[in-house]
Amino acid sequence: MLYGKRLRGLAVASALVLSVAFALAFFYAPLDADQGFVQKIFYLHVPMAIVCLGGFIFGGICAIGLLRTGDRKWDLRSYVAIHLSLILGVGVLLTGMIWAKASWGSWWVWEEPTLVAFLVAFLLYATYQPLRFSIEDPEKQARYAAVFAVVAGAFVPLNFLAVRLAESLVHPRVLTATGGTMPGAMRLTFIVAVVGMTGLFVTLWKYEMASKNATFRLRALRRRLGDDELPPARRSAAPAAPS
Amino acid sequence: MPALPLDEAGKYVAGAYVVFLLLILVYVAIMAGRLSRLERELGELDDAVARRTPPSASSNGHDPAERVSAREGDR
Amino acid sequence: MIRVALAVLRKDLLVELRTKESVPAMALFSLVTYVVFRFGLDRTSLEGDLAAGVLVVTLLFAAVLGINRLFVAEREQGGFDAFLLAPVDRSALLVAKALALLVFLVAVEVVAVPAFVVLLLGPAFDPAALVVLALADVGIAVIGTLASALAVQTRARDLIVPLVALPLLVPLVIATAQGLSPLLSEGGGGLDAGWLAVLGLYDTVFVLLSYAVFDFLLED
Amino acid sequence: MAAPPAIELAGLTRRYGERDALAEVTLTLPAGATLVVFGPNGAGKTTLLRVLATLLRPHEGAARVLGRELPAESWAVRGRIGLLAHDPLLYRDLSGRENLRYHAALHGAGRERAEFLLDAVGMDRRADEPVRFLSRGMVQRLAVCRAVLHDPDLLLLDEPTSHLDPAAAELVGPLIGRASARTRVVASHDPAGGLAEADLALGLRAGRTALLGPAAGVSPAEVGALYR
Repeated sequence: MLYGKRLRGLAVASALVLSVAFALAFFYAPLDADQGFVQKIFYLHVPMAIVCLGGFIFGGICAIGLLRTGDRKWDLRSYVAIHLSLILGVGVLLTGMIWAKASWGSWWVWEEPTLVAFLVAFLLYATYQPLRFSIEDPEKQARYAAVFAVVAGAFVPLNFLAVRLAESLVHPRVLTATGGTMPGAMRLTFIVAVVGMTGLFVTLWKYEMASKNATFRLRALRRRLGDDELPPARRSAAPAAPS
Repeated sequence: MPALPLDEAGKYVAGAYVVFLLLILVYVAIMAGRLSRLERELGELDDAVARRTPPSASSNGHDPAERVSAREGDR
Repeated sequence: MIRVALAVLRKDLLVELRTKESVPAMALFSLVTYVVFRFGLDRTSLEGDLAAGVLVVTLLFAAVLGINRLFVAEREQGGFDAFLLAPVDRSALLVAKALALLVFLVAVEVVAVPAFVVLLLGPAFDPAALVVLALADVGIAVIGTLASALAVQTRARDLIVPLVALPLLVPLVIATAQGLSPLLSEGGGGLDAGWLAVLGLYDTVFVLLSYAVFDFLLED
Repeated sequence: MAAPPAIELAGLTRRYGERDALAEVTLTLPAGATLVVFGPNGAGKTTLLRVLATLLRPHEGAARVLGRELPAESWAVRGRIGLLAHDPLLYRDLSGRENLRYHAALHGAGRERAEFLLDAVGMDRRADEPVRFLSRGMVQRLAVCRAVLHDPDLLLLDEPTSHLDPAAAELVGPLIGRASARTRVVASHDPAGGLAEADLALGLRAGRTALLGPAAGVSPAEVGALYR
């Protein structure tokens, strides 16, 4: 098991990059001419949203791996990615609401297509865990979850396209300008923040994978030792040990 | 839309970053809980192994292989 | 495959004809929903985007009733096993079920759309709206079949179906409502080709996607 | 040239979660022979039949059915297997005739075959009543028709005569009994009757092989011991 050292390196690097990104956001990037200081939320909210959606899509790609090979390690990878993306998704929605309140004066703005599309995707993925939980057979659970992950992964870009089309009349400025017309200093800060957030996601993903694998191995060990008091596996949304 | 003055905007910006921080902290706390459960189970496993090889067996020099063959002789 | 799909479709329509489990309930549900909207919105007549929204949402929720039941007979009466034992292409079941759901939806709309026109719609009904509805029905049928197949093996089928299907249908609702709204307005515009294209594209993508993943929902 | 064995299992294992529903079953059944499977409820009889029917995939070990490897070549044996499970696999709201016609369409069999079978099991008079109005024995007779509709090479029977009176059992005999001259796997709870019409006997207990040998060399008492 080589988790230890590489994971530590990754964790330190991500923390560093993320700190640098936030430092850049506050001390280097210029004040936005239009929104002023509030725009600093952008360097947190948007990278988080991008990484969250990337995680959903990564989960879908891993799910394809399960459907192609039948190897349950892909199910675990897909599950952990979607699980973490859901957690990040909560952060995206909360910071998005705070930003909406600060810049438009209300906690929710239906005219903002990206935020609305994000909410729809988040609500879809929120069904992922209940779906898993209500299927008992681990193999079936893995396969059905994978089908869900593939469909939902394909849905994410479609959904953004459709919602944006619908709201194309009402166009707020900075939120949609993810890259296009940003001045160089802002863009640099934004890119560093995306890199840092990606690092954070990968770190947590590896950490969670290591933790799940350790639990499986412990359980397998208990079974090998013929532990009669081994409690039956708790029914859960998380994948069971691949056998 | 007018830009909010700094003191007003600062509240919101701080709020957003605190949300992020809290999210990470809660996640770490949950993972810590899971880790301690893992550790507890590992401890139980340790005990189970210790019970299986009683200290007396190792102190009076019984070879585990001997015990196996003795048991097989019973059949 | 088409021969098998038609055999399954014939069987499904026959079962529905015998049991009358889905279509009458869906149609009745739509009528009740109109009454609820009448008082919920406190309007006696609707037009434009409000009319489009009420019609789409009503049909959508009626569809969820049908989607819930789509695979229940297969699961509870061994239809899945019987189908899997036969030397046939598994995708035929997807095609048959989507067609069956489409037939159910059209049958419901034969009642629900005229009822909407009579009960709630202010302006005259533009028949071009039927084109938009037809494209929406195809999308609902395909996504509904997928959601139903996904949910039927779970213990919480009635919950999973709407939770999976409704978010997947949001883009379709947007396009349908936007496409219908000018057609249900007083002297409003005509058919918007843009929204029809969005609907058609969305339908196509989900037809392909369902076709790709459906087999995995049948194994074991 | 000798036909390949109808069924060859080597270390066949199927799990349900962490539990073995079927563990390391190894046997060979020649074509045309009958295997009888005994075992208390939950011993793995149904799981074995479902694996052989390609409805469940083996988790470990090799399974060849009618000369084809499962699950890789499952497609090649579907349509050559007739499964008569506990569940009749018939739609309750359709009539027997409609059910059989539906299955005939799935299997590419003709309608005449359905009529012939309805006649053979004495159900032609009540073939137009919805299945849910029929008694369990009549449903079982229809299920027999369904299982042999496509003239399968291998029959998988789960307590085939459990709901049938002696007269009905006699009617279905030529279709699914020894006289059908098909390879058969029969799950049974009747030691004497099961052994009498089998060539090979398998006893399962908690998924494991507890008894395996030529049926002639197994006494009903040995089978009875499985249930204790």
